[in-house]
Amino acid sequence: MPSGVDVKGPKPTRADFATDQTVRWCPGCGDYSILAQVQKVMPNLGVARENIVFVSGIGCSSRFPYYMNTYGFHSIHGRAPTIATGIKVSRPELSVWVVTGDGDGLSIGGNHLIHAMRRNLDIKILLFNNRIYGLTKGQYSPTSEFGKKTKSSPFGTAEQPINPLGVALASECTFVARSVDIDTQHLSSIIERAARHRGTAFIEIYQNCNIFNDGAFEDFVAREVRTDRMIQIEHGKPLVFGKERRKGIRLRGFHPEVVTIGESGVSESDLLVHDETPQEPALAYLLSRMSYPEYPVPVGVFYRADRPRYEEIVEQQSIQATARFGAGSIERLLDSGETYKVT
Amino acid sequence: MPSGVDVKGPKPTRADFATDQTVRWCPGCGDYSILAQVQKVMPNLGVARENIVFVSGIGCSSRFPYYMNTYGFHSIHGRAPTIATGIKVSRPELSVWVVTGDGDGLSIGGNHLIHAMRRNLDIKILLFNNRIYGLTKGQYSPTSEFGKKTKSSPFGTAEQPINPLGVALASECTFVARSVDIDTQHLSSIIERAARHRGTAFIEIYQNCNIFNDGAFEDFVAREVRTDRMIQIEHGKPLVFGKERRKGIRLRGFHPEVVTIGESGVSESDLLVHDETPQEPALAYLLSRMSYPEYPVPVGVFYRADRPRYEEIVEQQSIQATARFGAGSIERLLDSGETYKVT
Amino acid sequence: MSTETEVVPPRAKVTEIDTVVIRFVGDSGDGMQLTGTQFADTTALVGNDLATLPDFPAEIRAPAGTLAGVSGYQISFSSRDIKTPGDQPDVLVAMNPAALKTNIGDLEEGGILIVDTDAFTEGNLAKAGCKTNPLKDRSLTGFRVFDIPLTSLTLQAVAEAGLTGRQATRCKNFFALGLVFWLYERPVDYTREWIEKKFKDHEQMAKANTLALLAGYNYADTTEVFTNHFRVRKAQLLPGTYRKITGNEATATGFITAALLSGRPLFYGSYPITPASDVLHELSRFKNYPVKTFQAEDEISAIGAAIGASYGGALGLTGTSGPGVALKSEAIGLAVMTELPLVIANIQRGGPSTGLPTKTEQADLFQAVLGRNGECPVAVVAPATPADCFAMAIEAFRIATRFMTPVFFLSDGYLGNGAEPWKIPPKSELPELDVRFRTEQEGFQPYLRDPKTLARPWAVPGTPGLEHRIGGLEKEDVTGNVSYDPQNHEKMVRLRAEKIARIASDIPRVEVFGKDSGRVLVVGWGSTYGAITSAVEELQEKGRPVSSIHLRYLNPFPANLGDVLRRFEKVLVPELNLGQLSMLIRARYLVDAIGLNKVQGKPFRVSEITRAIEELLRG
Amino acid sequence: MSTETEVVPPRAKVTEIDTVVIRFVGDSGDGMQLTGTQFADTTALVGNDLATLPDFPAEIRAPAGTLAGVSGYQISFSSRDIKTPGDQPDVLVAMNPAALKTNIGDLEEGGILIVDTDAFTEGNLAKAGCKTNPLKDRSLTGFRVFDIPLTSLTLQAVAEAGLTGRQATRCKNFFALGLVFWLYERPVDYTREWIEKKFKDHEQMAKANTLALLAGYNYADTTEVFTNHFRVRKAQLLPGTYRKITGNEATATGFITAALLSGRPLFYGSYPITPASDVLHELSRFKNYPVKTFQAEDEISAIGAAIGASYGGALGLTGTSGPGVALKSEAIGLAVMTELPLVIANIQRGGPSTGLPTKTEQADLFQAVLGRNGECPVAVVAPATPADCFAMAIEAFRIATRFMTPVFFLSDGYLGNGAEPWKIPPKSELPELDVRFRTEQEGFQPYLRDPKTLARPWAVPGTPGLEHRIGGLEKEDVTGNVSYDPQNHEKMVRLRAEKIARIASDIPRVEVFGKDSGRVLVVGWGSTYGAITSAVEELQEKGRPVSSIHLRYLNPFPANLGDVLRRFEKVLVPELNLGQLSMLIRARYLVDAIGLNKVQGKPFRVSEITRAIEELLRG
Ligand SMILES: Cc1ncc(C[n+]2csc(CCOP(=O)(O)OP(=O)(O)O)c2C)c(N)n1
Ligand SMILES: Cc1ncc(C[n+]2csc(CCOP(=O)(O)OP(=O)(O)O)c2C)c(N)n1
Ligand code: SF4
Ligand code: SF4
Ligand SMILES: [Mg+2]
Ligand SMILES: [Mg+2]
Repeated sequence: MPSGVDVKGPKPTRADFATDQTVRWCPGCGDYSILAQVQKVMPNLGVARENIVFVSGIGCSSRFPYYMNTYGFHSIHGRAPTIATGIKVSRPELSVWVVTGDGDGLSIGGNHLIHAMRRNLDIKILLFNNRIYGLTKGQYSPTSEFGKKTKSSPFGTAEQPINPLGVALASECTFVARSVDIDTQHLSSIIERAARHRGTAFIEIYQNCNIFNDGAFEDFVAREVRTDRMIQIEHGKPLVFGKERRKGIRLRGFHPEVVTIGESGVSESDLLVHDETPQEPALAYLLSRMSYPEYPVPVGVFYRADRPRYEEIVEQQSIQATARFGAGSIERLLDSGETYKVT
Repeated sequence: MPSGVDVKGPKPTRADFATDQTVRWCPGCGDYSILAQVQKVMPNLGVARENIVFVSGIGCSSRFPYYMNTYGFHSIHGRAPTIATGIKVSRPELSVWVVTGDGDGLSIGGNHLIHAMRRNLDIKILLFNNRIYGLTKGQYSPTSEFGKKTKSSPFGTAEQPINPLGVALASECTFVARSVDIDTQHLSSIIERAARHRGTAFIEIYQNCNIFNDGAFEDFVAREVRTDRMIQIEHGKPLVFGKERRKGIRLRGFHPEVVTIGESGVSESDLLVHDETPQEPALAYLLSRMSYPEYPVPVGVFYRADRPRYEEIVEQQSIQATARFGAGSIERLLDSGETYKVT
Repeated sequence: MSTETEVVPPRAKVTEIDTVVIRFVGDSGDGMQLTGTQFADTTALVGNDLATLPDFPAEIRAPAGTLAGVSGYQISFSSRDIKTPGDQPDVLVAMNPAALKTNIGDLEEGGILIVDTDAFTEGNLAKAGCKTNPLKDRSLTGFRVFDIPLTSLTLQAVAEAGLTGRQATRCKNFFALGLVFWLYERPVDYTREWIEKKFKDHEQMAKANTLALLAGYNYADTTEVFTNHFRVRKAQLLPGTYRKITGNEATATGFITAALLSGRPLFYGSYPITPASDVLHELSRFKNYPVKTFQAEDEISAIGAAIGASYGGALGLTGTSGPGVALKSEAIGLAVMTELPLVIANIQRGGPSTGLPTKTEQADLFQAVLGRNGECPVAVVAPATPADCFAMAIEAFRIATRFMTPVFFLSDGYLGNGAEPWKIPPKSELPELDVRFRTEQEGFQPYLRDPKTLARPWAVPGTPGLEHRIGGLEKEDVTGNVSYDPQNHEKMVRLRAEKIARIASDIPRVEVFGKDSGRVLVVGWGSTYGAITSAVEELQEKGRPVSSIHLRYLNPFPANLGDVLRRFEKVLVPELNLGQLSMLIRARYLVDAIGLNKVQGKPFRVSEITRAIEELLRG
Repeated sequence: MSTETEVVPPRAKVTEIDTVVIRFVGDSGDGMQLTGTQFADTTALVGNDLATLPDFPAEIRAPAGTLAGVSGYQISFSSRDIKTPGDQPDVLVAMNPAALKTNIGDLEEGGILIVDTDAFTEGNLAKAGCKTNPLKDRSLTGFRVFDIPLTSLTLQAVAEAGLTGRQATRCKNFFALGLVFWLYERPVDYTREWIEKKFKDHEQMAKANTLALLAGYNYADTTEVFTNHFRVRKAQLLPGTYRKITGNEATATGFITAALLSGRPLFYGSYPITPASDVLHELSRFKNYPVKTFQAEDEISAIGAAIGASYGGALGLTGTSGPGVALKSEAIGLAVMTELPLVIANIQRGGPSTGLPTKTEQADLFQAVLGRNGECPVAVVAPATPADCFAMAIEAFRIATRFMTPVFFLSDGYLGNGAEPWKIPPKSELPELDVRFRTEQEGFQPYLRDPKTLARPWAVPGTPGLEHRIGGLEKEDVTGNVSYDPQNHEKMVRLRAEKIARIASDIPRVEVFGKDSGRVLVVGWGSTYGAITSAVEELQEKGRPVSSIHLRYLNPFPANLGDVLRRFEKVLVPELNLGQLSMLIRARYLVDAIGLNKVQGKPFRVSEITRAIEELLRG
């Protein structure tokens, strides 16, 4: 059961999760669609609104909490995971969500993201990756393509972009997924799975910034080409894609290759079968490196594991210590140590 | 040729690289051995002392620059990669080294490390991993084992340690290696290879802190057991280890397994062959996840790639822009934009 | 490039005026910043003095038609010397109801109001929260209202370019610009050329925008909507070559000039943040100059890299706004301890915390002077006008390299985005930046000081024989080795303080604007210069016993500041904060400085200052 | 646990004295901190008043025998009420030449010097940079030197325990301790028990250390090295239960007490840093209390988590030292804007930058009061003595929760590590911490303020119907919605300032120590309390017209501070910085406060303050 579940009361509706604040993203921004999916998923979770907290940093994406009729904290640039940590550790029963951007989460806030994930706090992290700094009007971000020309890189960037999923895996994250703003069904299902995961869930969401980086993902997310250029990975199923579902991914040593079922003797049984929960996330790592145009772009849950959660261990330690030493009191506290009386 | 190479003058000796400062590490600290190896390698590189800069953060390990008779900058906690970046970008001809600890480099400084690596600046990063905070007297670090009891975790930690090599790989680092303080020969050879690599080189060095975390690596680095519990990986060679070199690593799907050559029909040709320079670092990733006691602990160069360096691209852009627009001058600068005359 | 333009003599009745203040307001998508900038550029070229005040919304593009989405650009231009963008507009061009609603309160009684009637739809009125249509409810009776269907006129005008309806609609700002060009006798040539260059790969767009511009101009010229138009003569500017420049442009230009003057390359480490990002954008274009820009992963990395670059012998520069400075404060301490030249540019914005990111404020002075752990003195300079950013940027590096110290450069959103004509100085008038590295091995000690400035030598890697180590631990006097000695610590703390104090003898004394003594002295710093000086000038003309000084050096203060302060009965310190300079002055000179404080994310109006002075004179 | 001990009546000649100052010095490996602590613990138990001053080297364990490796522990104990660890030791116990060399300068003329002659080898003399052997070169003639072969005596004594030579040698600090116990008539029982507990899993070690301790004691008792020994009678302490406590322990205890008093759990977010780490170590032990500690990845995360915890309804606390505060300053701004209760404990150390990490200083006052971007007021309190850390820690949370504001708690290395007897307050004397969450939905507004304190409601997640959003952008008055309105911004900036100002009416007025008016008023804050009060007391006893006040509240100042200041002719402000409180006082009250400033990483000596006062009285 996800944190914060409260089964009393009538089931809320999607509208219950909308606030009275005017949404202030640019018309056409991918953020709208993500907001809609989150609002749609919320009622399914059985968590009362008052037990949900959305925490964000700074960026267009980070305005998200204003539009959710839950508790919300629009904090400072890059620091949302730290605030979420404090909330979750001190109030483990709450359902805590972090909304961040590629700049907020991977540039200034990269370190907090990493450490929050390795602690496996039961928080849900939605990273809106538009491969640009939206709010500050169009500088490159750590996920911008190499050589990209932006306001701050008129001659092209000189940096290798970072792969958010790779970072999540290196951070021992226990739920690592990717989806796309406009694939609403896929997105909502992944969000819901993340919500139900117990531990840190990380979702990279490709999000179009139609003002400063329009069409960043168009090459493969456009409706016409999507089925041929993206692949939905599913636990226990072979990696099949394509309009007629005749294409697939086969492994050659460590090297994935695109094959066509029925050609050169390839059958479905030759294909790589996705496993979300292997002992080590090597497969997830490999999938995370696949990119267009060499490969179809994978979306779905790359990796998932069950590991004790930070806040839970901390709680257990308190319970055990209390059982062992008895509950503390002011008198005990003040009189601890070597005391002596003066009369 | 490594940066800063200057072939004039007589070849310096190891002693030329020692300063007059008393080394102030605890007697028996692993840092001594690393210092000795670095001082030993330096003369081989053909780089004049004045063209070398050691930059560090804060920690026991970060005192390193004081003991190198080169230029040195003992900066602030976690920020060495940023200072090194400024030096390297503005002075690409210098040989720039970063010395950091597991706290300095992976806790407070984790983000800078990541971004420096993905930029592939031609800097060499030595991370002294003693799995503890030495200088502040014994708190746990991001590499401390789960459940470890320290001054700040009297009931045991609640966090999954982070794998430095995993972080380096996720950061698209172009040279990822590991060695051990007391294996002086291996260490010096890896340091030298790092020095000769063109691009960011990252070496995790297991280092014993005999005061606050004595014997952290003893289980597998102790001289008696080392050959059985560690494995030196070498490019193009099968993964063999053990006193009689009869053990090896074989792959089962994505799962490495320890096998004995000659038993159950296993021959050397069944073993995994190390490749430092594959297209994608999936093998390196897999090796980086192997740990004692399930596996022998790998040391050596895990991954290596050749990619343009940040400072080099920046230089190129300047050269190209100058070729295209002509060199700037004060007059041109001030008169750029729309000017008009008032008489 | 220099352009010579000629005003087409128009036919309608002409009224001469000295000074006009126009404000363009519309949706963020309406191109108001562009319209304002074009108007300003042309106005500069025709030879007026001018000052501008862009006003950005906090959102990139808040939903069309909402109050939050209103973007504005105010320009004041004149045949006389002017120092502010004007207290209140004489002319308001409002592209929709939201823009009208949020700005009408500022328009002068009897001012000209130009509105796009097409935008006053029920939907837009609702989005702006208007219960009734202001064009019809008689609420605008105090103004000269020109209600023009700008959108439909534009659509007609650009029809032949064959754009989509949406694209065509977006040309309406050029139509409005054409109108206003006619109204103030400005030529359209410069903007035409600009359009052609800008849209050289979008022929249709170029054509449509040009059509709209001309249509606007001709509409005004041929219809009888406007019965007269206005002439603002050329200003009596000092002879020379001029350029309209914003503060952020001047800042970037100044820093590059410092590099060229000193022969040391500029290294700019920065992380984007409003309103400082434009400095990064600007500097990153100058690749054919000795300039390298580094967009860091955060502000700490940005300053760390700048310190590294300084250490390597470059002019290390880092730029940001207040929250970024907060993050840099630990590293500034490192630069203080290692005594490296470093400039920290803070383009201040409204605080605290994220505050009002797109608005101006002067509330980071304490942070600059006192905001670090330990005794951690740095020099602080602040430009007074957009063009002054150029001079003070150079000055910042002059001090940094001469004294081997970090220097704060305190600009703000108003200076950074505001523009004015800048008289380009001939190279011969630029200061000298005599920067030398130590190379002699003989007698080298990393912390051996210049007896006059107390600067330590700049000994950069690559210099044989000068290998040495520096860092953030306390340094031993002269040798620079780590030292925990108590007496040495006290000595070094005092030496670092003394070094900064000595800068006072290397900077100009403050000059009093007006009489040398009297009833009231107004003391300003930074971007309030224009408003303060205009106010004081106005009152001086009326014979009031008021003078002013403007501090461009905040730490140390100019050597004669105390003397000057004591020659006046009362001291008034107008600041866009709750009294930060006031406090520093009170503490230092025990003078009862009185604050005039405004914290609204907006610059002072001249009238606010005159009123306060009058009150003090009365009281 | 409470221990009753009895002094064994010794036979040698006894001299009665009031106050003794002993300093133990040796290598970092020699266990000097332990020796000192044991001596202090026993001294507390026998009923003396005491004050201690540990002095750590910067290195963990610098090479044995070097000057850099010297570690010291000074303790002053008395039959009277004492407030400082003493200006100069009467007794110096030096375990090696390096320790002797770095400390002999402080020993009183005619003081007792105990040295381990075995450590004065040529090697050690060389490491200490001694050209000649001080034991032989007559440089120690002014002192009563007891040169004892401590090492060899220890080795003999512990032989039967069967340790290795190296292990055995390490027992010599207990031998020395035994000696000094005898010299000052202290019982060995407490330390014996301690050894047994500490080494309960190392029987050999327990035995050896006990043997060494007793051997030292007996050596003094039976040989005739010491012809007499000294008696320091019990101090006339107020009746009650006491505990020897260090400042950092008292700090931790105070914060936990605040949690228990308020019924809200304590959340401590911190990143290790000297000298604050002990607060983390201490708090992390109290798992059976409502206390959670979080060792964060850096200081920013530490404060972020503390803010999150506050938001969630816990007592959010973050602790660090100056460089860490620098990193936290952006987030402190967020807490100011979101008006959450938060305590930031700064255990100050020598700066700037990394500075002198193991030394004490008071140079972060500016940083606490003024060191942020924007107008960003917070409350600031500072404990005056190690035990006072307890009271002020509670006070910090009382203010934070009552006014919904961040509060700085400014301790320092000297307070944190120093110890004194603490009279444990009965529960009934503890303040009330009446902390309430908002739960009523009716009329709830996130920024609707308490009319008296101006605090906004604390409405925590989990409360149905109070869902709301907060953040770092400027808030609309009452609703807390984002607002860019100029007037609202000014209003909020002033409201936040006013809220902090109002704390003045909720804290005690300053009390003057001595006459209410006069020639000189000495104004102190923080850890200088002991030295200042001792100095003023001394001079008052001599009839000098001097009084003092000690500020435990630095922002806002107590309401009557201005009045008090103005009743004295001169104001002297001793501080371990270059004059930070001075400046704040000068600016606020326009009083010509004169600084007495020491920046040596060490506390004031009483004599330094008396001298300065005498001078002022003369001048
Ligand atoms: C300390 C600090 N530095 C910089 C900024 C300016 N800033 C705000 S959002 C942002 C980046 C936004 O990019 P991203 O996280 O990708 O979010 P997006 O707007 O694209 O959704 C920056 C640099 C800030 N608010 N605070
Ligand atoms: C901003 C800041 N925070 C904290 C510290 C305290 N500090 C110094 S070194 C260190 C950690 C050292 O650990 P590591 O990097 O592993 O180095 P080691 O001493 O183990 O070699 C810490 C927390 C500091 N100096 N500065
Ligand atoms: S700038 Fe981009 S990311 Fe931001 S709201 Fe607009 S479209 Fe969305
Ligand atoms: S504390 Fe540990 S890491 Fe530091 S110098 Fe001593 S042994 Fe080495
Ligand atoms: Mg983005
Ligand atoms: Mg370490």
